[in-house]
This record gives sequence, structure tokens and C-alpha cells, in this order.
Amino acid sequence: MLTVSTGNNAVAAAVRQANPAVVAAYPITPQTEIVEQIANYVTNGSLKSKYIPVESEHSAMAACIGASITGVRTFTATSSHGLLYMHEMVNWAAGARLPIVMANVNRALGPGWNVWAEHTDALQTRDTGWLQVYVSTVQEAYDATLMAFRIAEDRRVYLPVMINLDGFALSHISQQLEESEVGDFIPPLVLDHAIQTDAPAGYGCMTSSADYFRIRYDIERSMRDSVQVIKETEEAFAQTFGRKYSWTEEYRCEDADVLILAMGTLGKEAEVAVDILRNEGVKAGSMRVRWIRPFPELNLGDRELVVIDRNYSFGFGGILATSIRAKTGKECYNVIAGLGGQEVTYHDIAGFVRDRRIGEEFWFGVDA
Amino acid sequence: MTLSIKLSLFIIAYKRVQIVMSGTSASEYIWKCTSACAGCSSSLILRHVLKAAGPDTVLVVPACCTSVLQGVWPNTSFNIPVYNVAFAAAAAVASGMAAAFESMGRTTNVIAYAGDGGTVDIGIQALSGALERGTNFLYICYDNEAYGNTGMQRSGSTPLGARTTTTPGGKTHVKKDLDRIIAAHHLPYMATACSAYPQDLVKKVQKALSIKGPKFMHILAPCPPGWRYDASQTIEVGKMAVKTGIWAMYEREYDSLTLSGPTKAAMIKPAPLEDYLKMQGRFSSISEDAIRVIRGEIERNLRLLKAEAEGTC
Amino acid sequence: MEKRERLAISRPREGACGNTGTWRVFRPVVDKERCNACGMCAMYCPDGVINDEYEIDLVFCKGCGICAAECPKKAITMVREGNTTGT
Amino acid sequence: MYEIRLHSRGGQGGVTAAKLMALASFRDGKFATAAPFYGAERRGAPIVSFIRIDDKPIKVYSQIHNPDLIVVLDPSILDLVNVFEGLKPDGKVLINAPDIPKKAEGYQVRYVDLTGIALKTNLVVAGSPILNTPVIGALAKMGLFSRESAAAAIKEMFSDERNLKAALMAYEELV
Repeated sequence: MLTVSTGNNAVAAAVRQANPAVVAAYPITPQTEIVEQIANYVTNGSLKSKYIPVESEHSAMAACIGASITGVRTFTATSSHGLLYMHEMVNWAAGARLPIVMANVNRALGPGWNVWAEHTDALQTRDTGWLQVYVSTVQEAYDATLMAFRIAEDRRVYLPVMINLDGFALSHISQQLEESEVGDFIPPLVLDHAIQTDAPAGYGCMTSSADYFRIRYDIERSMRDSVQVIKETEEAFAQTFGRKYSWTEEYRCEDADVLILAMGTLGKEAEVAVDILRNEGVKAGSMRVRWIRPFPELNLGDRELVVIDRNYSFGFGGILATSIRAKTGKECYNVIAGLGGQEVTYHDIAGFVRDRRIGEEFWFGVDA
Repeated sequence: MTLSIKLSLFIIAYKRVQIVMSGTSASEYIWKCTSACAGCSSSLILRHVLKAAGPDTVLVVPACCTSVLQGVWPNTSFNIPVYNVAFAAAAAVASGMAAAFESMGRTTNVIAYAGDGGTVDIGIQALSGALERGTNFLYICYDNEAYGNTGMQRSGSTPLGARTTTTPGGKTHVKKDLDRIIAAHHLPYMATACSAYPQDLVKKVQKALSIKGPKFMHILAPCPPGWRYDASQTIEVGKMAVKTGIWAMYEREYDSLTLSGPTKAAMIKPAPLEDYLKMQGRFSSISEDAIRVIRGEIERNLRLLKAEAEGTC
Repeated sequence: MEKRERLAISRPREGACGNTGTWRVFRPVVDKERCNACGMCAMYCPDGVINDEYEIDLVFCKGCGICAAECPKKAITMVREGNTTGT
Repeated sequence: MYEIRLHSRGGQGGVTAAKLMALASFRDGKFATAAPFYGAERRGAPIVSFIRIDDKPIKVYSQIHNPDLIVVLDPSILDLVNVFEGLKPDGKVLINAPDIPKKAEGYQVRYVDLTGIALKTNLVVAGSPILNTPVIGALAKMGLFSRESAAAAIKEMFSDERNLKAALMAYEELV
């Protein structure tokens, strides 16, 4: 079905297709529309989930954990302070190997109060064992949510997946959306380690250092295995629904001399900047990084890199740039832009490329 | 009283034990042995809770003594599914589990078993939310009046004047009135109990689990190392808490309150408060003023409970 | 797929916490003559180491002494470990 | 790419109007993005929404600084905000007003009394005249999208027939 939807409603619509048994969520701007829409679905009977209107995000994730360990499909959504408030349980969900799916609507962190887009919230949870994907269109928000269930619930993965969409910039805009009947694209969940009353066991009892270490290592092995699962899932998705996704979305990269790397909606807007630069004779390309955990193998060649970070790790640098440097050993021009929803246009992005100073960091709108 | 009368009373007591226990499985769900301290009343409570609940039960345990005394992976002494979770999360995890079981059409008991720190302090928000949402579960707070697992730091449940490692001069605030906070949620069932009265406790667990919706039990759990008394006195300390009235036992079904026998007796002829305090090293330096305040608290609490039981409030 | 240690799932086993009987300083000794099988000791034992025949499993009994304190017949006495005379 | 900036007050339906514009364009077979700009504003405060319409997928998420069309749902906003800022030299203006307001003189202005239409058709919710569906009729008349697509969009989002009726009146009455 073709329609027009907001990013938030697209996520909710995908959740309805995935039909989780339990949804536990707490409202927070700019995610609220997702839980409102799910509550509507449950009330009008078009979604059979048990909807738990929890009293906090900590409890939202805790309730998903409690439900998930019984072997049923679960979903929650949050943003910003909500994500950080549930941080403890975010860790727990991954450590407990639960295929919980969560949408996080990226938003800045106070103080001062700011409800607009920034990726620092989700990136502060990047070391928790969650898979993380960043989307840039309403359609992609929908598609990534559908795929997230299949990826998380794959036996080779059994790790939670977080779909990230930019607050307001994507969550609240209306674009066309093709809703698909999911059919058997998401197979029924079989959780091997579901809690069973006929086979009593203690989950998460005291664990010795050496055993704990081995079990943690298995999270990393599964994270590595998830690379193949994501690839297979995205291929199967393309075959079933005709829409293609991969680790990165590349635009005019083949013959590029300089690459713009960004995440979310800025990564999409960068494509317009590429067209402008190309008209000026600058051989630019855009590589929008979608998955940040597991981190993609980036085919960067010997091209110059302009990395735009809508996030920051204080005392160090932009997180995407830092990751690229660490992963590839390549230097870049790191632009910090768009924090707290700062207006960044494709003209600005083209300017970043024109004025690039490889090896330096630039705070847009602040640095001269 | 002659010896023979005494004997017959004991036989009656024994038969009562048998009658109560016959309604439950004779199975032990905690296998020999946990690594709980010798004389641990929480172990005693949980032993009877699980016997009363039976095998179709999942236990949710937040950080507390119970999370460490099960044993070290890959073994556990609990022969029942146990989900160990983070400190503040028990009631919320239980919410999710209850919803999931309901979605599967299963009637498995979900019991959260948490200490006082995990209940009256860090976990109270999740607990309040779960109760307000009508979650179908039983939440049990076993109350040893401090953070026992980490070596006896004060909790909101520590009584006035008690020494803990963070109140070395004795606690300067009174015990949080958890039960009236819980009562404000107007539950289908809530009860208080004490490890010294296992039969009473078992009956209350069985009753709680026979009711759909949120149930709450608050069980006093004397702690030999924390309260500083000889391990053999665990039952006697618990009984004395009830006899002095510092711990009142009752059931509240919606808003209708029934006092339990030992508390009724304590209302008629209470044991001296000092007898309870003197049994425990944690009260060794308690001031006369603090004792006066505690006595006032007891009188107020019992007066309110009595009025509520008689329907005159 | 090979079997992996995904998470810490512990299985029930007797002695999961070791033979806790080694913790004991005092050992309960039952005077069968005095015992009237009232069941109080078994009911009150925190660790459930007293069986239906009111025999105490000394492999696991931690020696807390609750049984001795609560026995209405005073049929259980706590005896220092190492003292084999039972008095 | 055709870019529209819509000015309204919180509660007047500007956000829904933007969404309807996107939907109607989409029903015309085009790509569209409607992006309300959310501030800390509450009901009554001036707000803006951005609508982009194109033949190919839209990749731009930033605000519209040089619109092709400015839509003003509440003429009193002209006194508060310079709604014409950045308007392209050949850019157009649509104002909800019974006449051309003084401040709008010198621009390519179309106008229609949407408030009057809402009152006439009894399209009033909680005391406020609804402007988001009538404005779609006026925009269809201006050729932003077809009349059929406008009607389809309104029918998809609203079941109350007064909405379509008001839109048709605006279509007819646009000056």
C-alpha cells in the first residue's frame, strides 16, 4: 500500500507488521508518536500485542527483557534522555542475548533543553552489544524496522537491534511510504534460551571471571556473525520487496576523489552537495554510513575523506571520524555539525568539502 | 499447664503444619544448599514461598542476597526458573513476563522476590508502576531492614536508631512506611508476614496466588549478621518483633483489612519493646529518645490498623 | 552451528554451593528418645536439610542452631564440632 | 524541485495542511516531503512548515530559505513575521484573507477567505475554524496539484464531508 507517512508512523506501521507479543514503552519527544500509534493499533484491534504503558524508560526496557526471555517478540521505542535512562537495561538486553527491537529517535541531550536531532544519545550506547542502524528516509525507517526483527531473532545473532532516526528531521516529516505485507519474511521467533518452567534454570547467576569472559566473547562472535546475517537479510529484503540496502549508501563514489561520510538525514542531504560539487568540477561522492554496530568494512581507497559527525565525544572527537580513523588508519577532515538540530544545508555541506583541511576538526557555525 | 496439655498443643500445631503443607507440593525447590548465611531467614521465607507456589512459577530476583546465594554458574541450588535482573528492574521485568505469559495463554506464577533496598528505595518506582497497571504478579519484599548483600548499609527500611555501616551512630530517620504506600494502590491483595510464622506465610502466598492482578507481600526477615544476634535466634527475634508490635501482620483485600492472630494478641498484651531491641547488637547504642519515637510509631500504626480492621476509620 | 556459551544459564544441582556442612562450628545432635516428630525443626530449617524422618543432612547443615532453639522437646542439642561424645 | 513555506499559528492545522500537500502531490505521481518545523511553540504561536515537491526522490531535510511559494494561513502573522523573507523573485504568495493585505502589496499574491469558508461550511472544531483542508482547494486551483489528487488526499485523511466541501469552495473562490 502506497501512502504518505511520518518517520514515526512508518516505524509503528512496521511494528504492526512484525506483530510483537509485547510492546512496553514510555513517551518522549520526539518519539511519542510511535507509542501513540502503537497504542492506537492495540486499541482498535489491528495489533494484538500486549501494550505495557510503563512508568519509565528503565522499566520499558526491563519489561521487554522480562517478556523476551519467555521467548516472545518484543519492541520498544525511545529517544535521548529516555535511552540514557534505560542505559543499564540496554546493556542487560544485549548481555542476556535477547532479540529486542527498539527504535531510537535521535535527539540532543540536556542541558539546555533541546529536542532536535543529534546522534550522541545512541552513540553513547554503542558499546552495549546492540546492533545499530541509522536511517535517512521514511521508507528506510519502515524497512529497517522490519529487517531488524529478522536480524535480531536470527540464531546466529540473538542480539538486540536499534533503529535510529533523526528527531523531527525524519521522525516528524511526511514522505511517501510503501507498506508491505511482511508475510514470512520475518519467521516466527524461536529463542533457544527461553525460560521454561519444565526445565528450571537460573539466569544470570554469579559467574566466575573466566566464564564471564567467555560469555562476553560470544557476544563479539555473534556481532561478527551478524555481518553475514545483515547481508543475507538485506538481500532477501531486496528480493522480496524490491528495495535495496547495504552497509553504506554510496552515491557517485566510483570515480570520486573526495568522499563525504555522514549518518542519517545529513548523509542523504550530502548527495545534493555532491551534485553541486560535481557541477563545479569537484569529483565528490557520498557514503552514508548506515550500520555503526557492527561497524562496516569501508571501501575508501586513497580518497580524501570529509566526515560529518552529528555527535561528539568530548575530549576526543567526532565518533564516526574517530571510528573511521581507528578502523582504516586514514585521516579525515572532521566536521562537527547539526548538534541539537543545528541547521545544516547541502550548501553548507558542499562548503565543508571545498574548505576541507585533512587532519583537522571543524565545528560548523562556531569555528572560523 | 501440665505437660500433657502442652504436648497436645504441640500435636495440634504439628497437625496444622501437615494440613498447610498438604495443600502444597512436598517438594523442595531450593536444593541443599544455598550459600546463604547460617540462620538466614530469607532462605526460610523463600523455601516456603516456593513450596506454596509450586513448580509452574518463575522467580524474578533483583540485586539482593538472593541473587548471590543461588550458586555460581553453571550450577544453581534453585530448582525453579529464576531470572536475575538489575537492582531497580524486578517489578518491570515481572510486568513484561506476566504480559508475555498472558499473551501465550499461560497461567505461570510470576513472583518478584526482592529485598528492602530493591523495594523501598531503588525499585519503588517500577513497583508502583507495575501495581498501578494491574500487573498479574506477586511481589514479595523480604525486609531485613538494610542492604544486607553488600554488608549492611542503611536503607529506607532501616529502623530509627539501628546501626548500619552507613549509620554508625544509629539511623536518624524512621523506617519508611512502605505498606501504606503500597496500600494507596488499592490492590486486590496485600499482606505482611514474618519468617517466624511460616504457616501463616504459606497461607498468605497461596491466597495471593489464587487472585488475579497485582499482589504484594512484605515479609520481615531477621538477619543474624546484620542485626547482630546469634543465628539460632532467628525465629525468636522474628516472633518478638511481632509480639512487641514493631512488626504487624495482616492481610488487606482491596481495602478490607484482617489482622493476623499473633498481631491481634500483641495488640491486647504487647511484649516490651526493649525485649526486642536488647536481642540485637544493632540497637546497642539506641537512645531513649529514639525508643520513645519508635514506641510512638508502633502505637500509631497499631491504632490505625485496629481502626481499619474494625472498619472505624 | 556449534554449541556456544551464550549466557550464564545455571542448572539445578545438589551441592551447587559446595558442601556447606563444612561451615559448621556446632553440630545438631538429635535425641530420638525425646523427639515427638512435631516437625518444627524441619519447618524452621532455613536450608531444608532436615528430612521427613527428622534426620539432619550433615553434609549441608550449616549449624545455625535454629532447630535446637525451636525444638519444643529440647530434643536437639548443639555440639561443638570435633567433640564426638555428643555431650 | 518546488519549495513551499507555510506560515500559520499553532493549532490552525498548518502541520496537517503540509501533510495534505505532500499527499496530494504524491497522488499526482510526484515525490514530496512535508516537514513541520517544531520549536517550543504552543497553541497560538507563529509556526512554519516546509513542503518540497519534485519529480524525483527528495534528499533535502534542511529548512527552505528561498521558497517558490509562500502560504499564509493567518494574515495576522504578517504583522509578526516577515513571511516574504527569501521568496524567489518570481515566487508566489497565497494568503488566507478576504482582500490583499497592505503588507503583501508588490508580490504575486493570490488570496481567498479560508476562514470565512470554514465558518460558512461549519468546519469548526473546538471553536476554531479549520483551514487545513480549504487551503488544499486553493492550492489545487493554483496548479500545485490536480483537483482530483487534492480531493483524494482530503478523503484519505478525513471522513467528514465538510472538509471536501470547504476545499471545493476555496477552489472556486480563489482570487
